[in-house]
Amino acid sequence: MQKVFHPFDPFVLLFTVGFSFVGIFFLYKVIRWIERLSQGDRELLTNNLFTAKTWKALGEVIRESLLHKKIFGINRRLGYMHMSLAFGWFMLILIGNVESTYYSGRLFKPIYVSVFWRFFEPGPTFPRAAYQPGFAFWMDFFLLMVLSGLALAIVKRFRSIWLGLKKTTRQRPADRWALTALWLVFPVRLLAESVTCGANGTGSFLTGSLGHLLSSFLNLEPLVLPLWWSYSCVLMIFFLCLPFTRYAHIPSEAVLIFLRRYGIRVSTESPGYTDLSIHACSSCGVCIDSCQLSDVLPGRPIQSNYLIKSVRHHEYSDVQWDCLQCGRCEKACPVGLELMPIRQLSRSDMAIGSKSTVLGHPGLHGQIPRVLYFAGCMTHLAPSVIRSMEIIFNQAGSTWQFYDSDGRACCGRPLKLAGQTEGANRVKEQLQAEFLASGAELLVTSCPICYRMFTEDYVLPGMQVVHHTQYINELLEWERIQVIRNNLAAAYHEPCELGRGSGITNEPRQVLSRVYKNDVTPEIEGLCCGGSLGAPGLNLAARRAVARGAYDELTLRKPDVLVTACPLCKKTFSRISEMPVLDVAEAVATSLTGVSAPHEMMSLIKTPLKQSIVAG
Amino acid sequence: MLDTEKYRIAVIGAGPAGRAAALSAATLGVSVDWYDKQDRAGGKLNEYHQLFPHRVKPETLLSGFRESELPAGIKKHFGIAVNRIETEQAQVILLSDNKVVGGADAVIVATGFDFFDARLKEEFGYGMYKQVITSADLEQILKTNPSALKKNGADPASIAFVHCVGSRDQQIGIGYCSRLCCITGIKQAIEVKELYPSASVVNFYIDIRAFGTGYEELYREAQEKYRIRFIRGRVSEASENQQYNIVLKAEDTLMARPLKLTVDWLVLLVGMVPSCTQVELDNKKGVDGETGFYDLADPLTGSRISGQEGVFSAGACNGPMSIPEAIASGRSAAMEAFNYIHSR
Amino acid sequence: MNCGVCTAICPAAGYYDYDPRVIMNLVNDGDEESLVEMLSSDLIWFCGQCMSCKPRCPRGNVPGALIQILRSVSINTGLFARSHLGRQQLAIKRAIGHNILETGYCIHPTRVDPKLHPEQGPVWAWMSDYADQVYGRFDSGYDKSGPGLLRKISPKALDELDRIFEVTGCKKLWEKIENKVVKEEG
Amino acid sequence: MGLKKNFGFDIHSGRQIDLDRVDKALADELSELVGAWSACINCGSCVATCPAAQNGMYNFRMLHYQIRMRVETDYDPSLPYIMQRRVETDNNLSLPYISLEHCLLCGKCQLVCPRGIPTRYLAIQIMQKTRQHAEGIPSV
Amino acid sequence: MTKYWKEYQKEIAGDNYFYVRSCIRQNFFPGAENLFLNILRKDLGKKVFEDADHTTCTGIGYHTDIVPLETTMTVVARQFALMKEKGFQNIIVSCVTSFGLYSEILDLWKHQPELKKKIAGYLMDATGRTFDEPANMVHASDILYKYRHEIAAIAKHRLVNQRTGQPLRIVDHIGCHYAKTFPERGVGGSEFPQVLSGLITAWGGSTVDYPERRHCCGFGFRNYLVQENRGYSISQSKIKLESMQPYEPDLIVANCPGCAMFLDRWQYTLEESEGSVYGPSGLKIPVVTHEELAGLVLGYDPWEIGLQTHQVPVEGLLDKIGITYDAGRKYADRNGNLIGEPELINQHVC
Repeated sequence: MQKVFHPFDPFVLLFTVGFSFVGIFFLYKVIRWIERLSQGDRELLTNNLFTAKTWKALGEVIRESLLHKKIFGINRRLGYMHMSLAFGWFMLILIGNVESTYYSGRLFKPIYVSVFWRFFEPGPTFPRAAYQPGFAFWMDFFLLMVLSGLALAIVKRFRSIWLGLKKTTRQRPADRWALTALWLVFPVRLLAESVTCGANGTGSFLTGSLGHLLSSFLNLEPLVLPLWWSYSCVLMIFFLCLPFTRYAHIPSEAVLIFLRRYGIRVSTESPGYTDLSIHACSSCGVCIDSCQLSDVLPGRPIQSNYLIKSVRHHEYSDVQWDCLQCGRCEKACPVGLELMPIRQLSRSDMAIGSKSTVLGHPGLHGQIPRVLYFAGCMTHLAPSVIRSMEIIFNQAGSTWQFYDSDGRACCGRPLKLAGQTEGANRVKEQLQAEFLASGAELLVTSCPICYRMFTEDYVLPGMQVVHHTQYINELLEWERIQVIRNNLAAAYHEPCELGRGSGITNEPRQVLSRVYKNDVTPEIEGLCCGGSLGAPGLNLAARRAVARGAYDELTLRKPDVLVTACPLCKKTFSRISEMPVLDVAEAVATSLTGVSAPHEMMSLIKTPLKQSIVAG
Repeated sequence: MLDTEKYRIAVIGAGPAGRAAALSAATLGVSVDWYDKQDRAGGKLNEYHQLFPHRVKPETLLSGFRESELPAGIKKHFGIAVNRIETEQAQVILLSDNKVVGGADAVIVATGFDFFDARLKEEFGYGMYKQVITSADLEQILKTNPSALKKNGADPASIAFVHCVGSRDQQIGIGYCSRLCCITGIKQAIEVKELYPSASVVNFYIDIRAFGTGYEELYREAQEKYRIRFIRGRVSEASENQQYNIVLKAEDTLMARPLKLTVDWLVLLVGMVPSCTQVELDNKKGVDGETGFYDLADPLTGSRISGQEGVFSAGACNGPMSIPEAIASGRSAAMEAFNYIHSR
Repeated sequence: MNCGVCTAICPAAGYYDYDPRVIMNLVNDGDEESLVEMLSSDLIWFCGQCMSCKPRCPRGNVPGALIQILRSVSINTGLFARSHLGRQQLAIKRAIGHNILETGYCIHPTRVDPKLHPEQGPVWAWMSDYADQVYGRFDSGYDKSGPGLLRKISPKALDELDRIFEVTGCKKLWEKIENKVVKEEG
Repeated sequence: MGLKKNFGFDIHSGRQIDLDRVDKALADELSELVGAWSACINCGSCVATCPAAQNGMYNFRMLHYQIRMRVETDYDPSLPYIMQRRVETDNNLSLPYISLEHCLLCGKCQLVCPRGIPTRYLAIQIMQKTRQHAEGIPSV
Repeated sequence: MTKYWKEYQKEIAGDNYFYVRSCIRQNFFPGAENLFLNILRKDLGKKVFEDADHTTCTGIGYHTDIVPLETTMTVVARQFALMKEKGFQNIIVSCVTSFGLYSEILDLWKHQPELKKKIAGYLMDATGRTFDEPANMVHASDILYKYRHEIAAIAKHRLVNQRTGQPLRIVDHIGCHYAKTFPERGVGGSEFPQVLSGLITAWGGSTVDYPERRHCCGFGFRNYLVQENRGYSISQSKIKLESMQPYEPDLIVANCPGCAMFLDRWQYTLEESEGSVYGPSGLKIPVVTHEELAGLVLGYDPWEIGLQTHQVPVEGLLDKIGITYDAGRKYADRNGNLIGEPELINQHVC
């Protein structure tokens, strides 16, 4: 008996309402985002639209949005959880669609048809029914996959550690609604399908057998419709909540990936992109885990996903001044959000339009130097580092001048980190001009903070900027200076601004390998010393705790000395360290051949500061 | 084995220093005659409310003064004000109003100190204005009836403390620093703030001299926990307005601007001066012309009063001293007196 | 010891941007440069010479007296003419100084012109308009030789005054003030 | 008041601080945020190390002291105090705001403060709050 | 035995005085000094001599830094010389500025005899005179203080408000240079001098102790003499007036001619420039000198002792005390002929 095919049932309306809402909403969103891009960024978009970048982006979308490769990298189970939910669901939709198309023979039909296909077409009443079990199998397979992911998700809520997360994100009310809806979607679908199949004796290993089981003890017919109603209903609820919850990341992330591929970045000029990034946060909680403050200040919502929530819902709080801006979360973020810039932007809401200027006059004199040395303001609080650099410069016989010998200059990054972009720029303009005027070819700085500012924000044509670790490393390679290797074991503390921030990771350790017999640096992502300028709000105790935590990690393998490359890190650790804390420059200056560092410096460097305080 | 029973040491004064001296001497096996002008021991301890910096009750110290706890070797002669000491053939003779009241091989004077008479700094109006009191008065109030600080039923709104009243002041011929007023002011400020949290409490200081263990910590607590304000500048003039509040004039030297402040109470942190019942000696040598405190033959190590045989002194009659310092000096005086007798 | 009692009750400190304690510091520091700077500035001319600071200073110093010394140094070195308030010395000298030598009084009814002293009020205007009657009412000896109210100081006495100003060097000082200021003002 | 006669000089209240009437709002608010600041002992370490203070344009100790003592800072704390003069502040911003514009927020002061006061945060908060007060924004 | 300044009594000679006048007092309170002499001579029967040849002490010149100390010293030495020549040893100084200056000079001579020699030299050069230091040097108000009870005994009026029967509330203002420079030269020292409050209480009045009691009137020498500086001067008086206002004083008494003049004149100026009027019920506060106060209680005619030369009208006060006066003779000359009247100041409504 041939049945005329016009599938419809009132319950599909619920789903259709929800779905079309999401559709329209995000259409509007995407338009707004693109509107609120800077001119330049919009050009980037149009120019790159029809290039390989688009394909690469597509690939990334599949890799990250569906398969969540990055999260796999962090933790298998967590990765699988995200993958199964995203990819599984995607496949269900895909296959559902193919199946419906295949049987209905129509390419264009209402979306609900494919979503509720099993309802409209429970049994093999069509020709080529032979393939039906195949579809049924794959549908069941992916449904099972999703359900397994769901199971993990539920576990995560209650025992997050099992998925490798120490903490899990706290929820907002809207999130709870969406979450519950999402959790219900698949079990309900399972029931609906099983009951339908059971009633018709169809279905595959999951739905089929469950349906068969159920039919064995109750009459399924009357249950069919109600279950499909409820399935459609939960779908609607989920869709309606979606735009206002973290689940907005599902569509947003994809868009973000494309724009990012086109080279668009977070900036004051493109609020659209920032807003997009904020929507693209799935608040998976990875940032909470990577944050050193999670243990130090438990329960204080400092971490990035809380910041993003507060920005997104315009709930500014002083809490966010506590963030160290060490960048660990940024590095770990599976969505690859630019968390540091976002935070600085959020701070700039309170910017006071600083009129800061660098005071005093550059320590320039006489002939044009080849090398210009910029110690940085913090380095002036660790004079032995400056002393060391002087020794090294002279030993290397380079023509150099000490730019901020009067200790008045500032690079401007502290202002930037506090959101005072305007003031930071003013300082930048000033120094930039003076640097170029000096006519030097090389700008060496001892401070990673300055280094990052110089490299990221300054425009210094014809002038190469290096951190003193790089400079020393080259001197050693060209044998402009030589060192005697001692037989101590050293652990290297990587300053955030230098390592994560500026990608200078090898040079310091190469230098150390020449100075120390063995390198016992633990193989972990660089930790923050707690002294960071990023966190004005953080109190002394918390800073100490961070430092203590990092220090314990760093000294796991029992080094004799702790070496770093940032005056701030050096100061912070010196206060708690049981062992000497040196800057790379000090380590080198005290091991040079052909010149012996002043005695008082040697002694300072050999004994930990704490002891010398006690002694003195 | 020397028979120390026959050694006789007189101790004048039953404050912390005198007590320490008497007990130590007794422990050395010497027989002690213990004098005090009051008929009870403890001296000024009896008038204090809390002792800085740990803010313990003086009773904790006073308990040691009880009859029962005194060793056998000590004989009490309380209620006798010894006010002159003469030395004849290596024997000291104690007189009260030119009447001999006893004698000994050596005497330890521990007559303590008096509080500076704040009326001498009349620009503060002490004795004229009801709302101007001294730290000694405040200690009494806190001990006996703190609600006396209320002004017609209401909690006091503001209290100011002035440091260095009767210290470091050429105008009244007192050049020295009494050292302990700073910490007293800090302690009392905290106590007042605890009693009346709504009151604004201000300390006018010139230099904060928190020299003792735990003093600086208390200072910081006062600033940070109790939000007591410290203004660097000495009150120059206090006068009364119609509501019987005290109007203060001072300079905030850190801002280099004169300031005016009206307060409910003005507390003068009075310094320490030699006791009026100070014992008179054979010759003037024993007393420092400048300060009026006893003059020690060897101020660095010793406690023998210069110019007279067998006379030693302990505690605040040698100069401003905290209780622990006084106790220590009492002990060392006993030891030194003992050696003196023994080596004769 | 920088306790600030002087500034606290100093009328000038309350009115001008002036702080006697700080002046004491500057002098104690004895830094040539800042001393010269101070002597050439208005800073030392604010004090009203009420001496309220004297009975208070716990170190027995007298900022007010120090100011007098600074002022005379400033005048003797000619630095006074560099500051606006310093230059006022000329006007004062011409007024008070000349009063003294010409009348034998620091001030005299005939020399307090109501037009220049509006703040003296109408009664004063009346008094100077009818000086003879008003002053005469209280003492017939007014402006006459012999003792009494605003008697005419005898030429002999005035001459003695003049001699005193001569021998004690006051006249020289006045010349200095005249010349210096006139020169300063071009 | 009727017509006023001009006598050729001005009568003014002068620069005496009247602690009986000072604006407490800002100080109280900041005390809530950065309680530790009341532990300041005016040692001046912060200014000694401050790059911005080097040319005397800016004195953080004086500045936050003035706010803490609840004195309307109509004096320029950056000027050496013997030559302090009243300062006209534009767009009714109070003085700390104006002079804080010299702050580089480098945080050196925080490293040298013997009382461990979070000076850098304090600076930021003063900037914010004075701004808010100037603009009459009710504080959060 | 500890002594308190408040109870301090200085030594005041009993008779045979040499009197030196005050520039300011003669100018602004022309009746006062003759009144003082009359009280001494007639009422108290003392011997007072006034030398026609004595001059100003140059104090104002000294404090405005146009007359060096040595010049001033020599001028003062000349006064002492006159005193010596007339055979007197006790000097009464009318002016508080002079009094402070005399005290300072005597103190300096005490500590630096060579300075005194030098001055003697100057005086000899200039005038050929020699001098001795006075045995006793007091301010005119000290004399009245010494004889306050005697005066009270023969007084015709008491400082009591006849209508209410209450003692008059009287503000005493002591010239800064009376005791602030040398507390031991003032009755009761520098903080709470008794010299005027003694008179007030002895004659039935009550003194007002108000916050700014010890504040300077604001003369400030150069700060008044130069017109543009006068803001300083008036602002100080204003501080005092503001501070005493709540006590509604009936009267201000000052022993320093300058203070009396300023507290009197500035009330006018403040009203004219700011519209602020002090004193109970918006009538200004009369200001009198110690001599005038004595004169009033002794029943002298207010116009004969010069109360009409005050800017602040005194009639209200006279009524309170119950002193009768002939309004018609206020602006008359010594023969009773009327002369012009001062213009009335335009009354502001406040």
